[in-house]
Amino acid sequence: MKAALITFPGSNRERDMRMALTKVNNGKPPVDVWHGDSGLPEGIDLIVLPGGFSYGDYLRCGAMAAHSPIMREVKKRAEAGVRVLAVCNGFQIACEAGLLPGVLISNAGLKFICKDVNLRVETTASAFTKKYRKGQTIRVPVAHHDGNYTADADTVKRLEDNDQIAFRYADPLGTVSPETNLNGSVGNIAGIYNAKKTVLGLMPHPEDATDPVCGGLDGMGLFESIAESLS
Amino acid sequence: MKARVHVSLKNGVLDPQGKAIGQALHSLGFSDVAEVRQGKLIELELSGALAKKPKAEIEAAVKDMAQKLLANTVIENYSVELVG
Amino acid sequence: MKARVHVSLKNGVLDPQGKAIGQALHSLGFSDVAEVRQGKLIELELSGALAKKPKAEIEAAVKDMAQKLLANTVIENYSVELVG
Amino acid sequence: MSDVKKAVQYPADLMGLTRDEYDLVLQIMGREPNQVELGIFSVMWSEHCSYKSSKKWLKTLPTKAPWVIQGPGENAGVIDIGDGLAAIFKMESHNHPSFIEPYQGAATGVGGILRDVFTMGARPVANLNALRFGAPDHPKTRHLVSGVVHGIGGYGNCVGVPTVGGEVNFHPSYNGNILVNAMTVGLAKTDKIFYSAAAGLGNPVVYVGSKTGRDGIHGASMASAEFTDDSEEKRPTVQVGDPFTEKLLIEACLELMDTDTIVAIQDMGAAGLTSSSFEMASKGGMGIEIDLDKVPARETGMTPYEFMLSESQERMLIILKPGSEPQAEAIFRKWELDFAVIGHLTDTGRMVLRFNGEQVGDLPIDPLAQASPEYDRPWVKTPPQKPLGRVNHPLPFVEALGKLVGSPDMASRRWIWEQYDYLVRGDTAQVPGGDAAVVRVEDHPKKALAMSVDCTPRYCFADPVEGGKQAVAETWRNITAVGARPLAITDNMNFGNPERPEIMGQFVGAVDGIREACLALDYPVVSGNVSLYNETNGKGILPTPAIGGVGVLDDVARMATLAFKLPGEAILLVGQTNGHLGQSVYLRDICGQEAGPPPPVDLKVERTNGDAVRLLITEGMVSAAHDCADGGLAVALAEMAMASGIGAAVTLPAGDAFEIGFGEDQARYLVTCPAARAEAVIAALEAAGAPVQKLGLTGGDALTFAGLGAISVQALRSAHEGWLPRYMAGEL
Ligand SMILES: Nc1ncnc2c1ncn2[C@@H]1O[C@H](COP(=O)(O)OP(=O)(O)O)[C@@H](O)[C@H]1O
Ligand SMILES: [Mg+2]
Repeated sequence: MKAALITFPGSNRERDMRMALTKVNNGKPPVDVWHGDSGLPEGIDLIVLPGGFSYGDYLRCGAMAAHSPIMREVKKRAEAGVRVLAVCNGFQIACEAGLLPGVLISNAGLKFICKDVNLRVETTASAFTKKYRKGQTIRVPVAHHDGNYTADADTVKRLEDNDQIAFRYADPLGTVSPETNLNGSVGNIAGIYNAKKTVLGLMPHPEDATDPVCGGLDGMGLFESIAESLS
Repeated sequence: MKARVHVSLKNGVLDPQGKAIGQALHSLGFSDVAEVRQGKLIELELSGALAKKPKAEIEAAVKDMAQKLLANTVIENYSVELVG
Repeated sequence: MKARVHVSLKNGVLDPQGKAIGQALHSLGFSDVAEVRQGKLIELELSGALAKKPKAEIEAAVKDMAQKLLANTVIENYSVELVG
Repeated sequence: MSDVKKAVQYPADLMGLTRDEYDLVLQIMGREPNQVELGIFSVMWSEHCSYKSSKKWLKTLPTKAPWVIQGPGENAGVIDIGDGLAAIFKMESHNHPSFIEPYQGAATGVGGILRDVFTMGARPVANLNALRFGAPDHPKTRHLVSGVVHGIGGYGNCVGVPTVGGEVNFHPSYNGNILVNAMTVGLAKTDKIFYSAAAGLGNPVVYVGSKTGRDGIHGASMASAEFTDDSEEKRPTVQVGDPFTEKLLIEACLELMDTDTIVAIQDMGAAGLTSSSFEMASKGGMGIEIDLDKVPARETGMTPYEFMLSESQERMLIILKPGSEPQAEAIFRKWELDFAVIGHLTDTGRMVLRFNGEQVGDLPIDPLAQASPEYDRPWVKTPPQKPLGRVNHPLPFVEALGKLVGSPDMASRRWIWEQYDYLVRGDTAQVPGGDAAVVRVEDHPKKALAMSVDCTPRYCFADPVEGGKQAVAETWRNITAVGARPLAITDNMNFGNPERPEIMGQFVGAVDGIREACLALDYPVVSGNVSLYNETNGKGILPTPAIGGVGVLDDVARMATLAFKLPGEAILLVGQTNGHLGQSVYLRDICGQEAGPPPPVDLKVERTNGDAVRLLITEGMVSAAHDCADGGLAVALAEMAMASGIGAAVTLPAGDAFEIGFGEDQARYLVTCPAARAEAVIAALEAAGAPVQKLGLTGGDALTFAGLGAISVQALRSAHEGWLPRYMAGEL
């Protein structure tokens, strides 16, 4: 696996992501790429947009970062089929850049939420989740203020019909209900794919659940899936 | 009856959002943008007894809302406009 | 030359902020507020060559800024107004 | 002097200086100061910058230990944590601004303390906060809680530093003066620590960060006519924080620190450019010349006075090695920050200010800095409290417990800390809700930092000396309870008006107690902050010397947590229980009395018991550990049960159940271990000289006190978790 990790001004979970990627890649860290760069190294097979507060989350989360010079190249590579993992602020950037449909608005409770949540794995037919079981619940943390996934009814239907929903907020037994809706997201959606399932965007932080001492290991499945798919 | 409350930062108060938007516009090639300030525009749909009152009274009520909740008068100004 | 860009949520898009403001106004006793929507008002101070162009061209440039950055047209509308 | 005095025409506005202080200004200057110069004296000699009321007493605090690299006097304290690594930390108050504008006040408080820490070369790795609000039913309290918590989260979350711990109290004495104390802990290499003493004749003085605006200038009365055309609009003294710029500033400064270009560096905190430039020059015995036109300005038409006194946020001052300007500038440009060479160092020992080609100020540095007033304010010793008389117990034991865990001061703070990103950077090993926060030392295979902030103001009010001791001891105990070695503290002394002898007496007493505890526990003070005049209409706050402790856990895999781990384990109580009800939360919240002396702190016993518990944790002998603090033994048991969902059946030690269950005797811990190992653990504790008794066993879904009744863990949890969210929702 040859991963590129993009840093925007205000990214702050690139370190967590680097640790997780390094762990599943035989100790080999991802290539760090600065938002102002206009190119990506050759042979990259995974692009990661990490969490944080790019441009302070000012105006709209992810809006300014979506126009960074590097994003043109990211879109080009994504079209060519290179995998993109977009987490939290990365997910917001991916939506603003049009890599994924919909948009993330303020949590329904208008508060930042940092806590462990249960996610139901909606599909394992992807390079990102094949090591999980379909319907399995995993426990990983969230840390966001604007994770309320919003899209029009047609878009949501398309996502559902095409098996593009990656994760939903659930209870520990995998039941998805209004009570387990963390932030007001339509259909409890926590993460989605693009149509080809080469781009995954999600609000929770699997990278913060890859260590037995800090956060547990439930996020490992995602990184192991990626590593296996790309090796 | 609708009321619009425009809330803006007082002069001289740092506007980090505006500053960042300005920089982003520059890097998109809009170099002739000198300064950007971001404010809020809150639109209230009024109903019931209030909506039927004379304009001056409605305006007073909306100003009261702005003063008490919509604006943070330590750092923000507000203005009220009635529409329709 | 100043331009104002008003960015508001499209009809039918949920506005958690507006909803919370509405609830807070009710609990302050302002019961005749039916609906609240919160939008942004971005004020741009224009300078240089752009500021000297004909109004129509300035307006087009500001619309371009709104389209590219200031609004997310998936959920937001915008309108542009030139002042002074 | 008296001749001078007679001839003096005092300006109408002394900008907060007394007439005596103004006389001293005249003596130092040898002439009348101009407006800029007077402004500089005024801020440099303000209580905030000069510590004039507190200096005399702060000097008595112990500040040395073999592991202390830098004690008080720099931007933050530095301790050696082994393996070539240092922990750098400090706590600071932002009380007054937070009362006026809770969001921005708290946010900029976090921003300020972060800069104090990264200016020394540390990567900030943890934030904590100590908050005090007025009575829950005071009309302002809810709004202040909401704003302060949002502000702390808004800033800390954005800059990407985890907020991992804190404490919150409610008390009517804070109705008009809330306390917002923020602490930052950072990590650095011991050979890469940066100081603020300027050096090198001719070296460039560089300004970086955000532009300067007219934020927070306090001379409003004198110069406000010039501040704005719009005289209607009074310029706010509140500063707005820009955490995004701070994040860029952290990264840019740390990047610059990796090069070999910095001579000295200092953040611009209170009194902005004035205090930063003065302090740097004064510490290095240098002079400094500044061209104020070169200072990046956010607004047009700013005056020298405004440039010197502005408290705009997110700015730093750096002395560079000559010739390294281009390299440094490239780094700050990359991070889209301002960079400007605004002056150079001289050997005149004077600060010379120029503006538009004219000299607008010329002051001697050392006399100004060193002659800053020091007061020996009159003080009276706080009289001892009358012994506590007979106490009536209005509620049955378990009912009282249920009520206590859901009372404002004891209820869970989850509603607060879930709004803080306590995980970012991926090293948080113990999240909020435990005794101390634990954050792994990055890239180290085993080591972690343990941190806790504590103070029990009601004890400090009743007896400042015991209260001061207790605050220090409680951080030490909390750090010990996770298995770490406590190493040093930072203090944040929040008091009322020092010109009142009884308030000054509280201060003197608290310092005394802190000193004793630091000495007895080998736990020096390495940094701190004083906030006085927390007073409205002659009513001061409870004396609140908040203490932030830092310790090291040598092997994070051996960290202890407070949750019961399994049913059927033995529960042991370490330490002597006398049933001291004076000043307890039980007495206040259940019996409606704030009375009696606070529990005495025996520092020798503290050390014996703590060292014994830590050893057991380190050896893997115990499965859970928790200190007994507010609420006493019964509440501590309830907290262990609630954290795990496992109940327990216990028999309280002999004596009056209420006194034994809710008394707040110090130096106590609860530990659990597999039942079969209980005898060995007891033997080990006894051998170490720590009293111990077995209380019972974990298990079931209720907490049962033999002969007193039972309460389900579920009921405890709903009371404990319910109060704050319901209060904030306006339901209470
Ligand atoms: N303002 C706050 N921010 C973050 N965490 C907090 C805050 N207040 C309390 N906490 C956390 O809640 C827990 C309980 O706090 P406290 O009752 O003060 O603990 P203790 O009695 O052990 O000192 C601790 O883990 C503490 O860090
Ligand atoms: Mg504790």
